[in-house]
Amino acid sequence: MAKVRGTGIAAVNYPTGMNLGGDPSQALIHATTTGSFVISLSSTDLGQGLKTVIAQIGAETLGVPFDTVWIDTGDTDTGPHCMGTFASRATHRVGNAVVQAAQEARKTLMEVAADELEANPDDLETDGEGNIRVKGSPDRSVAIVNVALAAHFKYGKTISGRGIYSKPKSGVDPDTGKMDPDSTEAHACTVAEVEVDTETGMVTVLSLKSAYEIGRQVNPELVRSQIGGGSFMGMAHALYETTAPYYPAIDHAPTDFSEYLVPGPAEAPETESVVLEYPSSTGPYGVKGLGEMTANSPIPAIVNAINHALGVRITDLPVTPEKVLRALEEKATAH
Amino acid sequence: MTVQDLKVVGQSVLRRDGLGHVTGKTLFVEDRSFPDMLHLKMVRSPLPHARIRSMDFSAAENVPGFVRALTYKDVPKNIYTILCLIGVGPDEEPVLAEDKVLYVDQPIAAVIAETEAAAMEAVSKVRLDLEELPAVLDVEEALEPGAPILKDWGTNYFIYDYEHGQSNKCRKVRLGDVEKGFAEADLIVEGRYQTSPIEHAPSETTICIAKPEADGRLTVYTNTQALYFSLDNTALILEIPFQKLHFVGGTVGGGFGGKVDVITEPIACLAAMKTGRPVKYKFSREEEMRASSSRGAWRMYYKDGVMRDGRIVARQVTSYADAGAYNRHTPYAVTKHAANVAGPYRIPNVRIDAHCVYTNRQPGSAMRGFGVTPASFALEVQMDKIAEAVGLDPWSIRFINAYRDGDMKPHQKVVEDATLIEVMQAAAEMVGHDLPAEFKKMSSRESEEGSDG
Amino acid sequence: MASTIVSFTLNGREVEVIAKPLVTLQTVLREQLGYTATKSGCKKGGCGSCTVLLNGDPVMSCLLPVADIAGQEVVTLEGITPVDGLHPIQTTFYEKFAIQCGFCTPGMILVAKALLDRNPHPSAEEIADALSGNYCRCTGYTPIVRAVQHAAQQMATD
Amino acid sequence: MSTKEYFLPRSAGEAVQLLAEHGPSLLILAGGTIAMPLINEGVSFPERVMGLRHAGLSGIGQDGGTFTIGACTTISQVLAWDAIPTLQQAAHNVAGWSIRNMATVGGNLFAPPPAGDLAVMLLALDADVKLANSTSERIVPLKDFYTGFMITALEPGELVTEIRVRKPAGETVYTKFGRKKANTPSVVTVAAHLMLDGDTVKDARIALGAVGPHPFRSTKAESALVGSALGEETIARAATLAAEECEPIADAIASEWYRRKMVSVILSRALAQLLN
Repeated sequence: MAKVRGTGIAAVNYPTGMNLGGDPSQALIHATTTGSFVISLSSTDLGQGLKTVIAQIGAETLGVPFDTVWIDTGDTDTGPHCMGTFASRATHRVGNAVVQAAQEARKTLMEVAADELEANPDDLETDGEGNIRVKGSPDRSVAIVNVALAAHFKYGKTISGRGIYSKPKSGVDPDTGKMDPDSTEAHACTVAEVEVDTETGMVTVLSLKSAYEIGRQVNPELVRSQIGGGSFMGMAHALYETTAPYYPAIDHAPTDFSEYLVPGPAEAPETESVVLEYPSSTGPYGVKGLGEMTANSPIPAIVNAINHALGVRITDLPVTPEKVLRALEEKATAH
Repeated sequence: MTVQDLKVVGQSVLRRDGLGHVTGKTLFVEDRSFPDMLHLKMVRSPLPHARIRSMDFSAAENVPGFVRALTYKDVPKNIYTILCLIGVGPDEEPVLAEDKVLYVDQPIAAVIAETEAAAMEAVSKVRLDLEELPAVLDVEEALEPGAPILKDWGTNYFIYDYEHGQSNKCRKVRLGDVEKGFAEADLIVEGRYQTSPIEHAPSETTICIAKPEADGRLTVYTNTQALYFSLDNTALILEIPFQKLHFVGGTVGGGFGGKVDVITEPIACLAAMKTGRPVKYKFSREEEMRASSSRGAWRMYYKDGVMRDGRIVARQVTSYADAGAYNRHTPYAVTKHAANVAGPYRIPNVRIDAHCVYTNRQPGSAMRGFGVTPASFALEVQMDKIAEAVGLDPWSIRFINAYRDGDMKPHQKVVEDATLIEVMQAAAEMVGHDLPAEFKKMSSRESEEGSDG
Repeated sequence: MASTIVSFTLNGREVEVIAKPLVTLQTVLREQLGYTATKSGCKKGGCGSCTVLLNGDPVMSCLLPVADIAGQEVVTLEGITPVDGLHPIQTTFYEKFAIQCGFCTPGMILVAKALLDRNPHPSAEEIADALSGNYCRCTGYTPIVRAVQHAAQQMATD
Repeated sequence: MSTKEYFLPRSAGEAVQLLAEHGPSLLILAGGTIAMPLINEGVSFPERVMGLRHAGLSGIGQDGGTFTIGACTTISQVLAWDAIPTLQQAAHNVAGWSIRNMATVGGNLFAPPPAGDLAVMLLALDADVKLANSTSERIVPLKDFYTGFMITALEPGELVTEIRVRKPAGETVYTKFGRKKANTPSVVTVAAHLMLDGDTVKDARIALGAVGPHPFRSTKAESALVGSALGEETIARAATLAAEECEPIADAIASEWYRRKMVSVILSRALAQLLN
């Protein structure tokens, strides 16, 4: 039984958003008289955690506790337009719209609080715990719920805000391809270590170690969730997945999970990652897009590791055991 | 604002939807049910390329619970293309097949019945008379003279730049003079790379429920990734005012790009309008795997001019995206691919020709990494090949060529927010790879040659 | 169409349903009784999103004619959720971010419960083996395996 | 559900009576893991179905020196029964946990390749199958039970009621080789039973799965082993002959070419475990 090991690296960039057709998203915020804020959207949470990170961004900008911000999304009658959740755009675009809306709402919030506290709005600050206070005089403070009540019943003001993120639509020059399609670039570098059984062609991914740079992490655990799921998907793409096992032929197209091969929990490699933060100039709090990129560096890193282990150069995905054996046979006949 | 000032951003607060998920109380589309709900199932093509001679519904109509069938004649604007919303044309995909089918499992006719089982049984009893036509499955064979032509406009490729009065057979990106670069290069390194079509395989399959309301509108519960995109396309296909539609969603059991197509909503809405009852249209797992769009396959040819010290001075990439039978999002993916396929490297001379090619397979579409995932795979395996050709290690070849802020990308956008060097430095440190001093001190903020350190 | 009346124990309570011939437990739970934590991901026994516990054993409710389980005990995710708060496995899935889209979560938690009921201190390998019939596209499984390990520790100390 | 009647017989006798009454159009469910997907997916629309969960066909007993495994014994029940460790191992390799709690030993005999791995071990154990109709019973060696792709020796009106297996007298080994570590479709499944006298192989049963229309015994590999000393050369010869003899399926998991290669590699590795 012959087992050989190899190491491979890959470094990638990934663009955030795609504005060749225009790529806007809107957000509306209003304060209720219960002390909470509602962010209205028509954006979609695919499981990546949009409903969570958008509430974080809204709470941060408003200066209020996270658990007083509600996300009302997924309804075209109540939520303003969003292009959708794709192109690693949602946190960046929707987040920007929310920051803008929250700034507008915060301005009224502070003005009403200033009237209540008989102070200048510029001298006020939020404490992040549901109160507004005069800077340097913590005893001069008012609860945000009371500000909301006063705005409605006493001053006749809405505490609300509107936000939109819209990068001007870019065209593509037909002759040179000159274009400005995206808003920033995130980056990743993965080092993969594999073990290959040279008799069966089976590849085991021993470890995936990666460094990611994504601007700013809004929620580090959700970032880790994307990295873990995405790098696993990258491994699955590299070694297992295909709807056309004999591509370009269409024979034996899988119909279910007994035929469409995806690795399971027993295949999960040791995964380690570090996240660097170099805030972007365009994202809310410096955010860059993350979701899609996480699958991209593991794929070539794994393929490079296999090629390193075997001294071959496989260039077709997925790298099935059969392709490994055929590459080894080709190498043997070439020598 | 510095990190220290942030109170909520940067905190790992628990998921907003977490309690719903762990108790099973999160409401997914199929967890809603309505009295009187009908079920829609699709009659699909068994062949990759065929002319439809006739369809016979007589046996299907006798299945208890059968309500009615829908064919292309029932669809107001049957031929569409999803990216018409952002100016991509022409319309080319039928909601329901008209005179021919271009891929296995292409929808031909919808059957509406009282139960899912009755709908499935009725589907099994629809008799199709098909004349099989030669199929083309390989992207390069599809571009050869004599290949069966799939599109009415006479080519097997998407025509770019018609809006500029041009008809280009590929998306072109040009920087510098690639031939001059090849001539100056010490050696040429070439490579061919192929990826495979891949299924998004979300846990929850594509689904919608269209429900007629008292005020004449339709409420559509859907797991689309893009509510307005789906709403707008549905209204255009049905030729009804946009405001007649109310889309509700936002909670999706996994998307990965597979739920950006507008595939179930138009026909479910049509069925609801024709019957006046709520209609559910849910993909079976087999439909999700074989009929819904996939991550398209890509073939990429690299030709690089390289100096002995490892610098890449010219890069030419010819790419073929296997769009399958219809556009879906592939023409756009090709453009994104063309902008990124040269990679995060400073290369003065670049020529990219990226083709969107039609074949007789299920359409490719958007998937996590949209056009860039195949590019990253090909170019990073090619980088190792170059490293070997010039006798450098895989780290060195990447540091030597890494782009930095201020560099010009092939699509003539100035690089900003670059951190390729930094992630490589961090990864090297993680695995205990001791980089040479010159790479350790490199920075993406220093774009001038030799100015770092 | 000879429908029959089938009674069984659901989450500790007797229920009685009118069952069409061959109708599955999944369909009865979701469409007749409104217990929608039991999901429908493939109807072929391939994804595990429809997992329920039958007499304590995990089974695929999509493949199980409800008539077969007359008089037996069925537990769904609703049945292990306390009135006030969460089951320790639910808590660790929530707090350890072992969830993304949430569609596979009910099945995963029920299999984890069946495992910990039999083996209170499983190794990571044993957890992976137990979960291998349950499909997740989002997480890469590692957070789920870790959450089950944490739950085991939690339940041992409680 | 287009099914008009669903029968749940309370005994094997009742089951074969129903079978006699309704004929071959009566669809039989044991664990339901093969037929229910086809019904759910709209591939099969059976009017009459018989479920065997309550037909008293489940459980493991002993009849003299023979173990009797009821046809509706679940794979999990086999896994919990420790008389034949390699059979336990084979049971553990079937699908995932929930499916093992439903799928049955009898049903597994009807699973088309690449499924049906348990039977590969049963073949190596020289198991017999008990068949019953409404008037009589007969016992057929498992190796004669399979007659073609999805075809068996079962006559109309007959039901598999029991699998009969003896405790192996010699050494046994089992390997299911798939592309995943757990819940994997088989690339090739190998089971062997060898009687050794010192180094010399006195008797050999080599069974293969996923590389033919049904699980089968490789008589060529067996001939190569019997009478020879079990060593690397003998193993290599047997493995080569098994690879020649098999007729692998091609599917989404593996090609015919790859499966044939793996017959040789996996059989060699399996038999090598019996060295010393």
